[in-house]
Amino acid sequence: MSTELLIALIPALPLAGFLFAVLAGSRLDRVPSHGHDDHGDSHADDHGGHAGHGGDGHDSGETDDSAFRAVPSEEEQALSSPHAGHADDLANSNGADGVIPADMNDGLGQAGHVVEGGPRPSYRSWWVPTALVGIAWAFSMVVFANVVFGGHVYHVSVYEWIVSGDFQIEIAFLVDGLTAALLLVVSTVGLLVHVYSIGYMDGDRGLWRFFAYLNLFMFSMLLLILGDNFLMLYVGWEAVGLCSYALIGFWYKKPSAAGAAKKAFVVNRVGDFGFGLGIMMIWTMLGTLNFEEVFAGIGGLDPTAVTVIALLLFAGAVGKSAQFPLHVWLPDAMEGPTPVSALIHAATMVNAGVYMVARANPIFAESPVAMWVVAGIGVFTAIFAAAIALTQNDIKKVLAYSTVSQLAYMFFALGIGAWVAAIFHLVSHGFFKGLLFMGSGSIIHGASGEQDMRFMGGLRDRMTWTYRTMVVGALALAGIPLFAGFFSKDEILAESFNRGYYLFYAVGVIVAFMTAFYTFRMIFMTFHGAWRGPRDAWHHVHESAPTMVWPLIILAVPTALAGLLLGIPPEGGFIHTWLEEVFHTAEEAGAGILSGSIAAGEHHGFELFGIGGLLLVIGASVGVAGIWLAYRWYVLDPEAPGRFVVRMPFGLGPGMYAASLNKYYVDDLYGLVWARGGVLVGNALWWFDAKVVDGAVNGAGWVAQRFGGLLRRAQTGRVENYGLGMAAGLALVLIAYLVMRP
Amino acid sequence: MMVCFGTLAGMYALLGAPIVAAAQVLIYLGAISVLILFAIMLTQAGDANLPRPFHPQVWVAGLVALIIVGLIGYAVTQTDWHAAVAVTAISVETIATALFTDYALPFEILSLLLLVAIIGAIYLARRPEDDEGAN
Amino acid sequence: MGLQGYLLVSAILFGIGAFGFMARRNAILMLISIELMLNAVNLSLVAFNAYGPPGSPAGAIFALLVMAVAAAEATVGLALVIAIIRTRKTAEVDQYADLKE
Amino acid sequence: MQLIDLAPLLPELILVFLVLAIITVDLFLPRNGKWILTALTVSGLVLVGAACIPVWGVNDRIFEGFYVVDDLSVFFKAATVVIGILAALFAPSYLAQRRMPLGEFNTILIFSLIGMFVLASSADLITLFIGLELMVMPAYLMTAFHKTDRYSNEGGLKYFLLGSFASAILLFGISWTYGLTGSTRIEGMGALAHAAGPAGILAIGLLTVGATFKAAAVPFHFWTPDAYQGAPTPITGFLSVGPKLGAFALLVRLFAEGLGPMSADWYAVMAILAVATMTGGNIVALTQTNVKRMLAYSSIAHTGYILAGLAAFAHAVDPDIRAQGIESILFYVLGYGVMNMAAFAVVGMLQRDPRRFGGLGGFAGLAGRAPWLAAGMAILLLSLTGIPPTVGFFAKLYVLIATVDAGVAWLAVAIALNAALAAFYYLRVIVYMYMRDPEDQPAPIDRSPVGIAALAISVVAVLALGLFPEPVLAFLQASVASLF
Amino acid sequence: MSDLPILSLVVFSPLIGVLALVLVPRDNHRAMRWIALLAALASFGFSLALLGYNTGGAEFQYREDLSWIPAFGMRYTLGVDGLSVVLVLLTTVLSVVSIFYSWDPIRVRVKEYYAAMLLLMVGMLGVFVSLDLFLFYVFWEISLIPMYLIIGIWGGPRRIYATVKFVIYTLVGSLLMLVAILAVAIAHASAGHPFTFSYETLRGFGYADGLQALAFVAFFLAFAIKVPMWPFHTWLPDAHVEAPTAGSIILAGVLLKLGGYGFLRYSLPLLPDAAVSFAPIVIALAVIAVLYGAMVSMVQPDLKKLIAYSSVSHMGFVTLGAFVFNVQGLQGAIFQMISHGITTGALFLLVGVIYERTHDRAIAHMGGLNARMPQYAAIFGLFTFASIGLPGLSGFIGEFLVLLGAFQYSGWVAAATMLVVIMSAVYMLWMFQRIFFSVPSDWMRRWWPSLKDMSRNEWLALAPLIVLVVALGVFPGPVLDAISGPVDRIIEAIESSQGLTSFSLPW
Repeated sequence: MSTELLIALIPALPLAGFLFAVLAGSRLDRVPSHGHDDHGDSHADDHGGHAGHGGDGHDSGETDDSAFRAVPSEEEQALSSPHAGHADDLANSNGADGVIPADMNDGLGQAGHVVEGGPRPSYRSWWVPTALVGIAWAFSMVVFANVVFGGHVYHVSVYEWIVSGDFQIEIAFLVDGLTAALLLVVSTVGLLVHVYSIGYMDGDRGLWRFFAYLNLFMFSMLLLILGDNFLMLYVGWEAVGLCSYALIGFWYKKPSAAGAAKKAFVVNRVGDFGFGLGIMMIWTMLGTLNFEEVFAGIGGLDPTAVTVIALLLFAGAVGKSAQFPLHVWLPDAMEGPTPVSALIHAATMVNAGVYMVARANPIFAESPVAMWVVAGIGVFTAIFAAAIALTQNDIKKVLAYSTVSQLAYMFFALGIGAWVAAIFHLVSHGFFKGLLFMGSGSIIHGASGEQDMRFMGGLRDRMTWTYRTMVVGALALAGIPLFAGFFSKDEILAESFNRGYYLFYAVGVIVAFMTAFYTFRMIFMTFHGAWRGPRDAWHHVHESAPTMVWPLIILAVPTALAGLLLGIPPEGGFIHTWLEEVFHTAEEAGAGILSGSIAAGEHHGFELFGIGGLLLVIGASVGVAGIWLAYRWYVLDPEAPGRFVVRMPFGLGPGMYAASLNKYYVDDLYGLVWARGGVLVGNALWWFDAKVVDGAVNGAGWVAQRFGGLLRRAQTGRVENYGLGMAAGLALVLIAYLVMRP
Repeated sequence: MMVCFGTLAGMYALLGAPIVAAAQVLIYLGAISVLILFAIMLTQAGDANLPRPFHPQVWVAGLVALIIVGLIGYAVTQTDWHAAVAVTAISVETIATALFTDYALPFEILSLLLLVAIIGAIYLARRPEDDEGAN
Repeated sequence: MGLQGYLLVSAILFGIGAFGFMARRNAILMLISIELMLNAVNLSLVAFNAYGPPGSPAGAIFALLVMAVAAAEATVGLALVIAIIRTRKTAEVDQYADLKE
Repeated sequence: MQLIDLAPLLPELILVFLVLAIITVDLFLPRNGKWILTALTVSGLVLVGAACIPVWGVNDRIFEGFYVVDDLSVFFKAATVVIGILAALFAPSYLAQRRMPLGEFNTILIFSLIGMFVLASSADLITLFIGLELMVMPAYLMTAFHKTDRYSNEGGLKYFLLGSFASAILLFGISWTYGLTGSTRIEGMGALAHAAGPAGILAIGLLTVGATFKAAAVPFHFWTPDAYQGAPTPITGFLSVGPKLGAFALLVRLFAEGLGPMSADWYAVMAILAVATMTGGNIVALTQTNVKRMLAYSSIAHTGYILAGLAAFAHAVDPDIRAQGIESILFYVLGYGVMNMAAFAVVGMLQRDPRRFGGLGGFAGLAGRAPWLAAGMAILLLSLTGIPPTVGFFAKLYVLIATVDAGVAWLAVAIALNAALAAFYYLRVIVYMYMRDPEDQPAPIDRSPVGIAALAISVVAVLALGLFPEPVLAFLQASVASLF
Repeated sequence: MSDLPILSLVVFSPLIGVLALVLVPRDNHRAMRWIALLAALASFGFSLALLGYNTGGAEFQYREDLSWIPAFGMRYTLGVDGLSVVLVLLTTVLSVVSIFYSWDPIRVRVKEYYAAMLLLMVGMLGVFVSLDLFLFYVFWEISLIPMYLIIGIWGGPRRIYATVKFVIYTLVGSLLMLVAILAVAIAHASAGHPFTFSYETLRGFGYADGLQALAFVAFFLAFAIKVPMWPFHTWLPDAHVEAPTAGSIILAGVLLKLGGYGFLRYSLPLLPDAAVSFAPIVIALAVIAVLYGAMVSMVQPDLKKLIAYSSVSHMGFVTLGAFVFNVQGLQGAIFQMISHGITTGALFLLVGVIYERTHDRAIAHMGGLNARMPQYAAIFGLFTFASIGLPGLSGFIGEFLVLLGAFQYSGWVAAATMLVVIMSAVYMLWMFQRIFFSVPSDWMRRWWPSLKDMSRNEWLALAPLIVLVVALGVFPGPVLDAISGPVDRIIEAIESSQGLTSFSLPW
């Protein structure tokens, strides 16, 4: 089989899996059915089976129809006790009293819990989709090898998609080093998440649905990274958004999940607004959307136009990669099942923004302004999100803000022209963040659905493998030497230093410290200490199924080793050789613009005992310091954080803590301005429509009627009046004739 | 009314149309006036209290009528009629000849008009209960 | 008193007829007003004929025919009045206002 | 005077004999044999129609120029015959149920038709006037035909009084015309243009008022709703059409033929009258809840559309376009005649109780009670609205073409807007028929076979003429050509 | 086969169905349904022959030409180009779907109902294939009355208000258009040509500027009301809310397209100078329509009303695309018409599905339906996303092309219009969330036991739309090919025009 065919098959296989799951999935899953007639009895079972589980379910169970709820009330969510949520959560069940047959337990908000006492369900729908993704992974590896080791660049043309005058778009694939790097992450993490989900989603009636979405996501994501032109990128971009929507809202009975899904999609659309315009502008100015042709022609454009294009494209990236100010959707997206968080919201989809900017590097490189914006947004978001992550109690939210922060790191790298470093970090982050999310899923699963770290603790003893792999991931994230994250992050920091962005460098270092701190805060709060949750829940705590643990172990390997394999020596590692071609022109073009120091001809190659080495040491030590602080505060002296907050100068502590806990109120602001404002404007326009626009229409009729009524009054029924009227008419006509006489 | 019709007859005679004058006397003074008097008597038999003769709109009516007369009068006076100075008398003979030769058709049609007027008047004026017998 | 004089008389007659039509309440008097207007026409016709080109009796004959038409009108009108009086018991037109808006 | 001279008069002569025959036969018929009168009338009228055929193309002036038998007159006559036949078919059942004599009705009807014939063929103002009187006098009588009914009486008297008033005005205009031109010939009227002074223009004014009164133009329309509502319903159908046809024959003869050369003088007034008429009729019709009265107002509106055709004639210079104006009038009158008579007939079929004058409620749920009748009525209403493919649409189209072609597009726009306005009240009847439930005690429906058959013929004609007007158009254009 | 009058067969086979319906006894509903369906299917079958349309030629194909009313040069001229072909196919497909779907919901006055549906088909198809302006107008009006009856008889509680408004509103526009048609034909004739309403003859004629401006306004009004364009759209929500399901499908799916078709077939090629000069104002209105429709959609409490306002928004794209005068805009406009027909038709059908079960459409009453009707939810979701314009589904192609076209006209216009990308996601997803997600509302629970997922018939009715919405999204090629010829012709006409030269408009 030729490699071209393999490339074409890579996205096709998950698509086939999707179709298979949609068409046959529901028939393959045998779930004990509760007939409509006996719903009363079975309902009691159902209720009992669910009591005590449930996700965060902080949102009250009532359906919110009357008020716009684009943004679930975060404040409420944060402040309410998780245990209150437990009671509310099963509003599903409460609401079902006697009326709703309990014949479906999908969408209830938490997976992994089978109706007790009923016949054991059997699921077979995961088989084919997972196998197909497996094959696709194998193909990807072949392609990857061909590209990385064989140095090939593949163009695969499938068919002409849209031909409208000069606007001609082909469905075509491009595989170069950059794509290959993403292919590696996407297909590997994708496959592992599939396997992981078999265990994680076991017992959920919507299993086939879940796998259908996952496969569709794989298809879309592969399309996104394989596409040969901007429009295909956009197509994949939107399609992953759809899948993200479907998967975040997978447990649709939770209003919070449904709201989060919509929020994710809508916020992404805000970014797409810019992205789409950017694409149109590219085509309007260059007449093509093909990557190579665009990059070849971009230099000939007016610099302002290039800047506008770049900024518009970047708007899309900001949305997709959850950068400030469009970061608000990602933490909420944690309402989805954890494998989804691992796959989409950590390892793959959110990287699309980084990928896109990297892919469009010749455009960005032409525009210093755009580069500054990218870097600025990146640096700001990095510290902003990290600061929020410090105080979050929900384990998944910690990871979500961490993801935002790490993605921001990548943008920061892109913005300063450190393309390779950004992609390097993308790859390593894909692995370790996937691992961390899957691990957190394992924790949640083991802890009967608990997500609040304040009610965890001591899991180390009962979930050994989860603990071990999580620590590996955490070390990587914290940037401890030898783990993947260390190399990629330090490369970014080193590049920023080398290129003279000292302020950025300083911020990066602080963020690295914060990252290490909150990562290990998470580890210590969950695995160490004593169990702080409900006593009976402790009895349920157990190590997860092998299908869940094995992907963790497998992922731990690249997490531990990828940095060594790809990143040594720093700035000259293996990954540089793949990506050199892709970024070659940008390096050239960008050199003069971006960095005075490089333009001055200074060499900043890596020297172990020079500046480079120093930077390495600094990077490593802030990581260690962060871990140490976390250890001190959360293991040795749990009262310390509280004291610290109180002792902050000027009494800022509690305020800052509250602001961080509440994500600096950005969500609330958006909820107020956009959601409420939108409804307000909508209602105002509707009023205008009904009263003014339609009022004019009905008013015309009314006037005619009124006028008719007036004339009608002349019809008195009296001959003498009629005679008078006629005579008057006669007089008028005669006058008219005399007046108009020629 | 009678006076008015009579005066008109005189004017027709002055204008050299004696036959018209004669017809005026015959038709208006004779037939129509009698008919109308008859009708008035017939209709007002039971009406003891004499109602107001005019409508409240009489002033407006007067104004409109004045305007019309004014307009017509204006036209009459402002127009050069190319009129002969003297009155051409028309003999009865001329009229008779014309009426039965050139004007035969209008004359015939007029007879139809009178016929339908009579038929209709009979139908309408007949008491409803008589219709049963007539049919 | 030339042609214009006759015509003025005719016009005034016409106006009186029109005024009567508009102002009288009795159906029969309205009918008479119409007859008056027709007479005005006749007067103008005969006057035109008299002062017009000699030899043509058209106006006079027309006047004669109009008289006949007037007679027919009177017949029909009176019949109508009689018919309506049967159902309404009055000849006053302002009482006939069942048909109106 | 030779007998041979009477050949072009064949249709008129047959009519006269027909009327005599009816009077005579009526005397000898038993009460249950009155249907023979209808049969006699209809067959006689068919004969008259047939007699029109040899007269086609004669184009002769007879009776010393008093009478013209041109193709235009033949067209009017043919249309008159059609209307007469429909009237004779629609009325009997209605009249019989209310104990009105069929003999007198048919007699008076035919007299009126004779009047219209004369009007159509007049070449002289004298004939014209007498023909007009012969047409409207029976119309007064017919309005009051239901003599025991107070509404019928009242309508008749009002019609008569106002009609006579207008006749006097018209006659005054005629007399001045005579005075100014020295002749009573219609073709000589153009000489009015040479009148030195305002008298000429005033004569035209008087003629305008007298003639437009007969056509029920605003503001001379006051008689229309009352007379139409008062008259027995099938007769209203005839009244709304027959005298209107006559009135337009009058207008065509007077204004197109007689005053055609000085059309610039009267164009503006005619156009204003047209717009006032269509708008006034429509907006008052909007407020009506009584179908009969609504149709009365709508007939005023239609008069406005037809007057627009006359205005188009007046405004145009090119003879072809002028002809188009007249053609549009003729087509409209014919098409309107068929559809409006049939519509009134349906109203008549619905109300047995004379006190309930075709209120909208009577139409409620008709589609369920009598689907075919409702469907027929719906088509008629659509035709009145001017929705294709009906004759009403094509008629309106013709007027629009004439106006646009004549360069008075603003008039066309006024027509278009008015037609949309009119849709509101026409469609309201359809709403009642199709979208409302019947009343508790709906009026019984008169299903006399003669009436139904006539209705069916009308509906088919409405559709057929709408889809394939070509044969009539050819006829029409030829007949108008005789005018120029 | 070439001698077969395909277009006449397509247009008039429903009419044969009407005649057959007349003969069926009043209570034999089954037979009526079959007759109606077969007649529609026959028309659809004949329309499939149009797939043989030669996309290479921009000229009209499958022509039929008969003399009709020679006195005014009116002819029975039929013919199709690619634009017509795609719309004819859309019409026949949607008609079959809606007639099929009416099987269960329509139980009263079945005969009249199907007769009206079939007549409606005749009118709509006739509009798309007429090449004679007069014939076009006749069909245009014919399509009005059946819809009037369908809404008025089988509609909701305020049906009469809605249907009267619909008809009067439409008539105002169309009658003015009739005047414009006459004006155009007469202007052509008075230049010494024979009197004709033939589209092909009138198309290339250079009309005087004043006439063009006035005629353009008249045409525009008729089409803008039909499309409907802001601010002439207020009949649409009312009509949709009250119409029966099948009526809504046709109304949204096809009737609105008559307006768009009118712009492309008549406004632009016939009156290019005026079109060029008026374009800015039309574009401004279109942008307002797009945004305004979306904003108002957002707050609608009634499902159908929401979709109706979203139609205003989506059809704004059509107008926008038509008046930016470039290939992408025009093709996008046409594609958007097709796509909107399928998507919105399907959405209305889906609303009908739930309405049949609960007799309610208030969004506030719903909730949690996904648990009870997962298939329904899935299909609803599919069309929701198609409506949002998700790539891979048909909605994307049209919107993107229009935006692309608009961008070439002005980046600001495109940017303003593009805002709807966000808004449509907000209102559609919010609606979707409120209907399907969360737990069932109290109100919904009342119906819960009787709620059944989609029936076989409902699936069958939707199946073609599902296939089309995906197929057109993935393989838009055939449609784009078919419309490229006509679009090029329009562009040619526009490009050779200088706009109105004798006077300038205030913008």
